[in-house]
Amino acid sequence: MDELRKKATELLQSGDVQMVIGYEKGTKGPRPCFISVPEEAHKLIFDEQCTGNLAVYLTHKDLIAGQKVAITASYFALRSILRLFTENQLQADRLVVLTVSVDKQLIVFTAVDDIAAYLQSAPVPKREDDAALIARLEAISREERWAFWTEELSKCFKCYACRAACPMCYCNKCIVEENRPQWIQPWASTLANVEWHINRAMHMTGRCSDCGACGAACPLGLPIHLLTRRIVQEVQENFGIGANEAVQKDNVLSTFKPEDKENFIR
Amino acid sequence: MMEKRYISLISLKRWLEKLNNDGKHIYAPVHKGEKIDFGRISSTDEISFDHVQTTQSAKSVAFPRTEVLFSYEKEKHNVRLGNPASDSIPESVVFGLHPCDAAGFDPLSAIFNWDYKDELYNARKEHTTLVSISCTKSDEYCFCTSVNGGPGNTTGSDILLTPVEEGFLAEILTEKGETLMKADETCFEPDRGSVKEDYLVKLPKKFDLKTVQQRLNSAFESPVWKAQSQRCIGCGACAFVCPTCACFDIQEDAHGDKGKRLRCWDSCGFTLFTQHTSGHNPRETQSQRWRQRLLHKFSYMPDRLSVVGCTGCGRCSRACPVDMNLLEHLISLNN
Amino acid sequence: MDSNIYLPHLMTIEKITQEAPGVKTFRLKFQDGQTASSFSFKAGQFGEYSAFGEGESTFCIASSPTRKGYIECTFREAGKVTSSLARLEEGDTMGFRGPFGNTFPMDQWKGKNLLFIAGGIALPPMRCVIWNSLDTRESFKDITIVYGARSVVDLVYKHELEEWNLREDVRLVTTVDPGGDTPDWKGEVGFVPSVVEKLSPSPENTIAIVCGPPVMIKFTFPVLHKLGFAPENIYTTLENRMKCGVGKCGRCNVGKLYVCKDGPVFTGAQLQELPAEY
Amino acid sequence: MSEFEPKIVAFVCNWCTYAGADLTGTSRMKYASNVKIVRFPCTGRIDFMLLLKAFAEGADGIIVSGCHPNDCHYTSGNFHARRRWVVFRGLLDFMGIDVKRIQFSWVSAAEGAKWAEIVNSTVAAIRELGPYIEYRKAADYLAQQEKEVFNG
Repeated sequence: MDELRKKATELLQSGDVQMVIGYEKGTKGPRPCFISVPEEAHKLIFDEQCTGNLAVYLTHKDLIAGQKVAITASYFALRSILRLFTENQLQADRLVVLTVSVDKQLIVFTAVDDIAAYLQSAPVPKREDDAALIARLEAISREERWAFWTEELSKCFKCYACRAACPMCYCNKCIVEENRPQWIQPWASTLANVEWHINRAMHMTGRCSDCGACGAACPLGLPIHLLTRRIVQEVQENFGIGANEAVQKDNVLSTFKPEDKENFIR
Repeated sequence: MMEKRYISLISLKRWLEKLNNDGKHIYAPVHKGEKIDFGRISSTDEISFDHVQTTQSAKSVAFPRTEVLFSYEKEKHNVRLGNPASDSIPESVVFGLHPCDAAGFDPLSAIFNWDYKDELYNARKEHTTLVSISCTKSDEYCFCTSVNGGPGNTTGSDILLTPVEEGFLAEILTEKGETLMKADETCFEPDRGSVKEDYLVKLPKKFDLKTVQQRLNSAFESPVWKAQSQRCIGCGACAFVCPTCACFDIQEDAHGDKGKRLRCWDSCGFTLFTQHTSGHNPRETQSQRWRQRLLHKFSYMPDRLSVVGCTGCGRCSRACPVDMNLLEHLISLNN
Repeated sequence: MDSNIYLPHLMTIEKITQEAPGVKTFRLKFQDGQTASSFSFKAGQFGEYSAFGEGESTFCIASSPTRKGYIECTFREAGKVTSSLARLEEGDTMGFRGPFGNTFPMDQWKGKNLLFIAGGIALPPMRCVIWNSLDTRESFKDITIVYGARSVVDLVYKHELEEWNLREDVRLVTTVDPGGDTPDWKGEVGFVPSVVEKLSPSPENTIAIVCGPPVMIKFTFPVLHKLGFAPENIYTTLENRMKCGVGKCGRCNVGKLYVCKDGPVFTGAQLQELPAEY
Repeated sequence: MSEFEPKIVAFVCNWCTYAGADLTGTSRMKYASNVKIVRFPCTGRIDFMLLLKAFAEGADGIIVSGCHPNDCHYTSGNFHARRRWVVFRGLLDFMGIDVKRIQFSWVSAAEGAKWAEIVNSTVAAIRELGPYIEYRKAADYLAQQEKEVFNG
């Protein structure tokens, strides 16, 4: 942590970056913070609790305002950053990416490729609760799964915290706000909510870092991140493309292989 | 009107069962996954008594998240309209809400009635009786005492229960409350003379409301908004869990020649909330929208409607995915 | 529900006029006889117009309260609702809620000169006031209308512009943006603020009424100040986004004022006091 | 009670399956009349939302059909569509939406008989599964309002 603060101070002092996006101590856990003077770099923290995906701020135009910034990125945030590079949303010369490895080493990435290499070598943080819930859902009948999801999603009141917390949801106008035609009913009720979450998940195909920020952001505690996680699994199982690979490639759904699976097509 | 009674926990449950059997819809805090939230109960065993705060407020009993304003049917050149009937609204009891939630109906009613009367809201409100429970605990997000409220505040409640020893001190505050009590008055015993204040949580004031309001009156151009809102990601969680937020959208659910016009919750924090068709947006940035949220509650509403748009329930801060702690911001405005 | 404020009046579209590309005027009649006879409004007020199946859109009432028995609205096809309204035909039914909002204080303007300045699709809200003042012509002194649009074809109410042009008791100046003129264009070429500056109307005993897109307002106000118009003698209508029209949905406020309740008519003096949320 | 007649919506591409369905008709082959065909330029254009909308508006079953691999009029539209369906099916199944009610197929312009067979077997399968009330129930927010007043 000291190393991180030292690096942040250095970056700000030298004028190399104008802002550091990191975590500070919040009310109950860490929360995002934005440091623009070296004197405040001591606020920075970075530990296992820092799971929110800070990459979401990199596309906030009012916040970034053309500045060169540094970001302290968790494992999953690194994936999102790679994806944002792939989608031409970031400029390598305007961004310094930092992380702290599991053995508490500060890592400063100098090239986008280094991030990719790091992701390959570093262990993927485990999310055992999610894996257990997915396994439970897979074990029950289809009717029970429908009952589970309609019960959960009936609660959704469409605050769109899931969308707001996602680094990939940087569209100026979301599909749910499109009203000609009105694809997705914008009010909150079970089917309208189901449609919204299917759309959200589908639009994440091959782009999702599997960080779980959508589910963590949900004020009602709905396990909606399992939907995107399931998509990550589908992409891996059917096309053999893992999440680290997918974020670096052309979109999974805009590409194909002639030999893609089609055992369900007659 | 004010009458004090005592009710034991067993009698309380019996009374609620009676209300339930009478056909009233009873909503109370229940466990929903890992969260506690209001839900319609069929048995008193479902009720949670030991939480600090439900995730959502009780406002949806009078201002549901999705509501039919009217229905229409087109036939060639003509249109037939269908007005929602007020007799379709069930008699409801919200049980176990806290004083901050009951107080929240004051600002809501003010918004829906300050000029034009919103009969849809009023009808639902009229069909609802509020049986609140005073607070015996609080958490770091609570600040009712700083916004004219308190853990045993009676504002808005029809009956206020305060946990004392094995039962509750029952303050019957309105005619509605009295009618509800009389559904089975045998459940209620004479007041045992418990001193209410002894049982309430102690919640010191965190800031001075007057000072904050005065600061806000001249703070429109202040750089504080930009600094405070950096973290905000622009979702609607704070608005949707808030007991007083009443912003809404009007939408159309059309199926061929038939359809309904709906009112649904909206939030001043959303980018597109104020955006014109031309693309021009009077509140273009998140800092402008954050400012609107605070000023609306703490400056515009007191000014225009003579009521503060915040009851200190702390839900917005608990619900915020990025820990935009309202109390913290108010304290910093105070200082 | 006895008095559902969200329930529109049913209106029959009596007449449709194509004003300019994408711009139409509807003449509307109340289907309910009782509402038709009890309905009244004043210049400056607006309504919520329904296309059933699509939603509501906000426009000022474009006809004058002096013309009884109908109301008119003029709109440009822009979003979901206006596009669907544009598909309606004469004889079809649409909805109307209103009148909402405050009014131009025309009683206070008696005996004064009126200077109307409008740009593009903002002539309709002003047309209501213009006809109102022309129909009670003796109450006012000089009436001047400056109207500009992007191009000749975009000018709305072309027939009425001709009519006003022929009237002795109205001074009409029309202008189009540079490049928007045609070989036989006889009006001015230039942006509205500069045309006003060139025209240099006297502020003496004069009320200026300005309606237009935000950018036109932004540049016209300083010109009027320079010419010596006091802010309290300048009027405009604000057009913030609205849904309910009745001061509840939370969209249209500018500071603590609701455009739908305290507006849409504001004076320049009021705008100076208000934060720039429009 | 009258027997349940499944409502089937078929989303088909213009170049292969639509022509194939045409051939079924011109060859006077008899097949179930439960299908409403919606024609698209290409299977690549068939947005997954259309399938969900069909269910919400009353379809009991859905057929999605287009050109065989390598026969796409636009070279690769069907390959792209296939990928989308793989992911979509997986997600739907995980959410408990009945993927047995969606039949994907490749039917060329020459396969009139195959089209008849696809329709007949789909109708039979859906008849077996019954009406998709479960899904439509979720669409009725008025019926749910009671429950949802405090879900929302």
